[in-house]
Amino acid sequence: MSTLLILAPVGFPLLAAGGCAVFGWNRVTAWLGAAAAAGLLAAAIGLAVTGPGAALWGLLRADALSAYMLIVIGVVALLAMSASPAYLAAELAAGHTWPRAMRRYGVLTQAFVAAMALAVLSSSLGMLWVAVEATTIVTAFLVGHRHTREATEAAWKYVVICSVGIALALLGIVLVHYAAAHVGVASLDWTTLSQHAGRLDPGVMRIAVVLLVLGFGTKAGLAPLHAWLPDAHSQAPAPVSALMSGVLLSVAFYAILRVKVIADAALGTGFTRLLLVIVALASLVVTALLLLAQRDYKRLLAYSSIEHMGLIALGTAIGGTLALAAVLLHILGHGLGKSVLFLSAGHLHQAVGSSRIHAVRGLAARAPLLAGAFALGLLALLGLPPFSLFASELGIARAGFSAGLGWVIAPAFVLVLVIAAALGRHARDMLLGPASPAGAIPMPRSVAAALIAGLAACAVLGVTAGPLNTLLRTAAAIAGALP
Amino acid sequence: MTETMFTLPPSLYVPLLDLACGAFLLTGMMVLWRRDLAAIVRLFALQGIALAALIVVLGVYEQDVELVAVGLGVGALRAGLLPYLMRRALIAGGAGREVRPVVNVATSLLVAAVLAMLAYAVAQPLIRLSPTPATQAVPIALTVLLVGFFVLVTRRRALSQVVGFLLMDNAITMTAFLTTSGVPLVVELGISMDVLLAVLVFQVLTTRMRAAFGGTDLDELRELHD
Amino acid sequence: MNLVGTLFCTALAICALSALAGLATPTRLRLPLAGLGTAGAGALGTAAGLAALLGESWSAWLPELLPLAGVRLAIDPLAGLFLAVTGVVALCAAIYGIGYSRDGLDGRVVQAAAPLFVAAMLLVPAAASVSTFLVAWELMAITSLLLVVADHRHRSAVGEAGLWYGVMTHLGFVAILAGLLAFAAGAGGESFDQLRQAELSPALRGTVFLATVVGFASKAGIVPLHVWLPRAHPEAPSQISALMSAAMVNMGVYGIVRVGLDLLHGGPVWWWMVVLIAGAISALYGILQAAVSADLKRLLGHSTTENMGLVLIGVGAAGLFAAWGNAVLAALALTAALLHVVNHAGFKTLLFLAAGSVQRATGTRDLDQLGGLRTRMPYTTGLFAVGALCASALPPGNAFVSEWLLLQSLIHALPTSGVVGAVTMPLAVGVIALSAGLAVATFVKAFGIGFLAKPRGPEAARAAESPPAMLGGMALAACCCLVLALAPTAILPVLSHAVAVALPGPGAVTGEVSLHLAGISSVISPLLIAVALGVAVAGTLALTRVVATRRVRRAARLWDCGGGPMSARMEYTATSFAEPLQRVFDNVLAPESDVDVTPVKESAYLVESVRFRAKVPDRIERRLYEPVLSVLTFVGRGARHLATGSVHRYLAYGFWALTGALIMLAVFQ
Amino acid sequence: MGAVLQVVLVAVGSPLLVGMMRQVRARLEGRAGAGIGQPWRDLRKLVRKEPIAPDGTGWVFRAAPLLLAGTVLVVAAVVPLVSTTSPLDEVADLFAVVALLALGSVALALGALDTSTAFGGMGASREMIVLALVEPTILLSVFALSVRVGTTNLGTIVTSAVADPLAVISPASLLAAAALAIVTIAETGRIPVDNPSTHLELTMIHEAMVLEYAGPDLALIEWASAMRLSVLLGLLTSLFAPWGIATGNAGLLALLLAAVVVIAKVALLGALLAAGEVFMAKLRLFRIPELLAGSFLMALLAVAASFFLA
Repeated sequence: MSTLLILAPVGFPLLAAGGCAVFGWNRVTAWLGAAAAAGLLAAAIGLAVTGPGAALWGLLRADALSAYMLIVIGVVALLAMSASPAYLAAELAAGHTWPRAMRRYGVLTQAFVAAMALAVLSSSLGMLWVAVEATTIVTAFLVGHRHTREATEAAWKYVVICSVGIALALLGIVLVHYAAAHVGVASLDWTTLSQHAGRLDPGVMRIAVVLLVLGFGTKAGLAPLHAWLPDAHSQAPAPVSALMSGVLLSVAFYAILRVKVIADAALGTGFTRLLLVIVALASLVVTALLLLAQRDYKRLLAYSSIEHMGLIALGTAIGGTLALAAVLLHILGHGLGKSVLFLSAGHLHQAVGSSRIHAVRGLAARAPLLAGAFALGLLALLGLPPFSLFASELGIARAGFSAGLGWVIAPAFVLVLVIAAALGRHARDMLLGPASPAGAIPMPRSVAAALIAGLAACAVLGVTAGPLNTLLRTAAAIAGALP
Repeated sequence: MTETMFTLPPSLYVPLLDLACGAFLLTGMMVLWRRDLAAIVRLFALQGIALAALIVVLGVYEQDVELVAVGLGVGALRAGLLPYLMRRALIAGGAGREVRPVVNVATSLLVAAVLAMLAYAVAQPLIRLSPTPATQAVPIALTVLLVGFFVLVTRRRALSQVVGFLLMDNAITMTAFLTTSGVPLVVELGISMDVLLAVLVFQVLTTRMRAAFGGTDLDELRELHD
Repeated sequence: MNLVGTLFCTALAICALSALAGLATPTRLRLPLAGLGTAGAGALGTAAGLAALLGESWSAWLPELLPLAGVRLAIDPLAGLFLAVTGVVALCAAIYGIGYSRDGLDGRVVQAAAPLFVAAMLLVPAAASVSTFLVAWELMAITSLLLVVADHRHRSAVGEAGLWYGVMTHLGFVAILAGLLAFAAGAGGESFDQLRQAELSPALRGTVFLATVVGFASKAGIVPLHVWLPRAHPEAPSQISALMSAAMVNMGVYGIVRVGLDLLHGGPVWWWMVVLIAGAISALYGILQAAVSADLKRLLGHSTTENMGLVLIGVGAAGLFAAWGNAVLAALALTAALLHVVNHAGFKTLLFLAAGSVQRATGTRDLDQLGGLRTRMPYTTGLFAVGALCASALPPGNAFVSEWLLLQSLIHALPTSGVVGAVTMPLAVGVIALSAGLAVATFVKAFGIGFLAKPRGPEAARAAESPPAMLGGMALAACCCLVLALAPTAILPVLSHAVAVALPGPGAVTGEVSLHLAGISSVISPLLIAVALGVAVAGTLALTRVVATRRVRRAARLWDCGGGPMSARMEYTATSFAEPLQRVFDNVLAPESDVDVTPVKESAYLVESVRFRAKVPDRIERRLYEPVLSVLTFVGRGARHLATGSVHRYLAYGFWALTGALIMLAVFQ
Repeated sequence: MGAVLQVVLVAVGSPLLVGMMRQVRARLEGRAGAGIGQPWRDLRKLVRKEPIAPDGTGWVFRAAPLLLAGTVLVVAAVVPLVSTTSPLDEVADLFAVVALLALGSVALALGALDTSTAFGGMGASREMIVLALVEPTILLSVFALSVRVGTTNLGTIVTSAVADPLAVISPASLLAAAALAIVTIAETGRIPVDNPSTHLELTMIHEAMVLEYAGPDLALIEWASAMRLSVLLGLLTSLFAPWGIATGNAGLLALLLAAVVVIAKVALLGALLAAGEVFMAKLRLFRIPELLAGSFLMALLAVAASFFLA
């Protein structure tokens, strides 16, 4: 049972991918992705309920943290995949895509989801690396889906920068392996490593941690190797952007969470904390600077992802159960909010034909539902109640002040304020004002349902986490465990 | 089974190791120097051979058949398949030259010297942990890693960037073998697969780039900006 | 759950239901359902607040809500006071809103957000932990933001106002967050009970106080954080303006009292000097801006800044007296401040609602275009007059009573307060006096120009009286004002319970008809003043009736200097009314004028037309905010060079970061 | 008892005071003058005229004179002129008195605005500015006077001045007296702030406001203005020269004596004021703030003196 549950999150998407590969993209297979995501979610919930387990000779292992990440993947994938059929239909109608590309889209998105599921289920650092690199390769073609100059450019930058980053992480893994081998543990398995983490050589581990944080940080969209993100997210098809921004970044960050457990045991909490604080503040500064005079709403959303990964890194730097629970909640909240925003931005882009901010005026009067989703999504991302990002940011801030990191939290929140002001200004320009003569923007029911469901879930989570509370605490305990 | 292996005496092992490492470093540095893309690909292939030789020497010294086999596999991939793929891309696009790198060749070489010093300084803790002839060569791997990164930052042609990336990858593989005789096999396989796929992706993208931009000068890729 | 709890929870539940009704019911049902629901919630909130003021307290702990923190509620008399005020304002505004929203404001967002806004404002004083407080605070901010931008389709200023409001309120939130979380971290727990028992270092206490004061002051519209207020309050729909200006700004005062006096148990002299000086500057600056403003609702917004400034003078004085050990005077000053909060809530509700009626009837808020509403909107005119009387702090208005109490506390502090007090108190009295004088001028202008005389524009000439629901809401507010004005003794004893939460001790004001102060022999009876005034006026009327033999009034032409009938263009406007004042204070206000002379083509000496534009800009905005904004814009433009599109540059970031990190590692091994 | 006497005294005496002041002025200017009783004769004439309702005016216009007179009457009843005890002791607060007088000004200003003429607006605007600028001086003077007594109740302040006559010549008291004197001039519309006998639009304040009033309305306003003048002068004398005022439960004789004394004091002060006006020109409107700022400074110094020199 446990084995099946662990295999299912990887298996369902792969089956769906196979389905798409065999039958092409049609009215039935278009919904395979959503079905697979639902299956994944169900399996993830099952894993969360049944507790830890392992499969495939210990290559895959699920604990509360993996289960939680699987839930995040499942939820966001469900949202993104339910909006996919309508999105692709509109693209097809506009001549931006063609049947072969749609089939490829179907296969690749599912492979993408499978790779992410594999990443959070893998029991070792090496497997995790392989899975994360696999996501890069798969998504490269999704980013370049439209075959335009911009799409190709974005894909190239994405692959080059992420490959470099991930290569640095690989070197870090090699060094961890070296340090581990030296104390007689020739393995990259999480549990084994963390059991022996206290004895790992600090000199080697320091270099390794720097490389791992930089490397996985690249894929997680953290500064300084963040620059691929706005390009890739603005060029990918909206559902893919939602998946990339909503979960891919977090999955990459999941690696840092795992690494931190080992690093803290080997080096004490100070080193990783300092490193993550620097990276987090740098990300926030970059976001604040580039959002001030932003001209493109998709890039705006992408930079906002950098901001949130910065906040997540900040929370991780603080450490402790409260901060890590907040980080995990933030990951889910951000996934929901950001996918809603990318889906609505994609819809908007299809309707307006431009992703320039000044091309959109008076949206609230023109398309209330779309504008409402966009506005509420932005409010959620600005960390306002009732959305769950408020609770998580508050948790991070509380934990930060309790840990004596008030001097970091305060400037971070000032930067968040600048970001909020910039986002507010752009949102004002786009949403408010008299209706433009261009007329209403119709919205397919499936997209509307996805948007509303995402926002509602985010809001409900902000009011009460309900049964997720225990899972959050257990997962946070795993991520913050000290031997 | 082990007794049937040919044993390598330390007097021979260390010079051989150093030779392979030296070749590895030299080819890496030469990439910075040469402008002809075809030559760069050749240099990369040579480096692949040096890497394979290094692994084989290690394997023979440690009397590990598996390691020797891995070494041969690595050689096949990095000196055979990958250069082949690149050469095909090169032929498809017509041979080209790295006309005007972002940082010129002379400066690049000086930077490489500085990077070598840095790599040496950084690698000290690694050597200190277990001072063997193999680990003492780790600074070379790190130098090549940094040089590879530098190539990525300063070279304008798509192919040069691919080579830069692969230099980094070679350096990492070398580090892995120098320090612990490689990561677990499953992982090693996965890594090789990924590298291969990455190169294929690069190749596809290069083709598309050529179609869209009429060339592979990465400076043309400036449409997405703030 | 006791009475307070039941009432409070029912009020919240009704708010939620009203929001649901606003969201889900068809347009025709939406207004009455959501409006009556909100009104009911307001009434229940008032009842809960009054019950709490009378001594019944309630608390609750709901760990399941708000992930990672839980919700902790507690209602004590201090919270009860603010609940009651919010409740009454909500009641009046909601009833008014049923009539007011019919024209274009019956959308789902407005009707659903308004009850939630009320609920959030009820939650803020009831919050008893840092997280709960912050969540309630932000809920209040976001719901009000949605309401401020409700009218964005018609006026571009609305979006601008919303942006200013959003950013400034977020700034305040960050300050409060930092202050309270530092407090909680120092105290080792985040419930208010734990904070009360915390023992912190003086430096941390000072930081906490300063940070929270900045945040709360921004909500209260205190200079120099006031810039959002005169934009957002006027641009919001009028019942929302009333809610914001009469209820929401109070939360800033509540925060300062709760944190500074209750949780931190008061502090050194410099804390309260900061509060007092900020209050004094706001009072003066606010009323000066109001005095020269020609926009009716903007004028009221500036007046809110003034009144909050007066309240902060009281709060600051209370803190000072407490720091000097004069508990009796401290209680008196705080009583005066809180009474002024209540009074201000009363008349500002009334004034904003009446201004809304004018805007609805005429489509303009520009006093220079108004006038002559006395005959067209008699009830609104009368109600506005009541509000204006109260706001100008003249007897028999309600603000007179609270300002009297405030002045008493300041004047009688002198003998005991040392040199600092000897310097501060006279200046504070001078500030209060000048702002009171200017308030008189301001409201004479607002009422005299806006409602009396003849219409100055075609819109004002077409005005018609508001529907009954609106009049009802206003009348209710006016009744509250009158009760407060004539019988402040009815609420002063219960007010002392609220004061005792912050400054334990006996009540400072006693008496049934007249106000007797503890330790001071001054005494006053607002009711008696009103009665005496009534008798005197009646007597005079009787006298004229007796003496004057000819009773029938003859209609006559106005004195036009023989130049033909007067036209509306000859009337004094609000701008001209305020012009002398503007001249007197031109060093402070720095008015700008701009004359364009267009000469005739043939000769440069013959003038074809002259265009004159005068404007009184907000100087603080110009000197403080505009430079920051232009720097930010400049930085934002410059920062685009970070993302030029060059993949080499992007990789170089990583390369330098890596080499930098490696160098660091090599250096600090 | 005392209160009734005061009200009667003020109501009957004020036009006479005005007449007396005009007579003093006339004599000093070398004219014969109309006699002390002239204001009363004017009032009688006005009362007999037909009331007028100018075009477009309404209840505010009609109520303003009544309210003006009402406020002055209340003030006349509570300020200590003849006696320090008042049945309306809860109203006899300095702040309340000041506010009541301000209420009267406001009523008149609103009445003026209601006429919709430019004159009315102009007068109201100027009146309000003077009022706003006068307010700080008054309250600070009150502050200075009440510090030593510990209350703002007028009766108590005056009683304590009677008990301690030397306190009156303290620096604080003198400065406060000077400040209040200027304020009184401003509040009652005398030279150099306003000229009660001008009808030049560039200069007038009070007269501009009452331009549309006629008949009984005008009579009421003139009467109230006169009462305002005498009440303020009386208050000034009671505060700074309280000799002879009846304190406590004084008998009828004492009250009558006190009435005679107060009439004498007010008449003297009025004569001084009138004499001063002869030798002074009216200030430009925009120089008035300077005068009032000066008085504010004096009041502030009075407060400071009462603390630092106490």
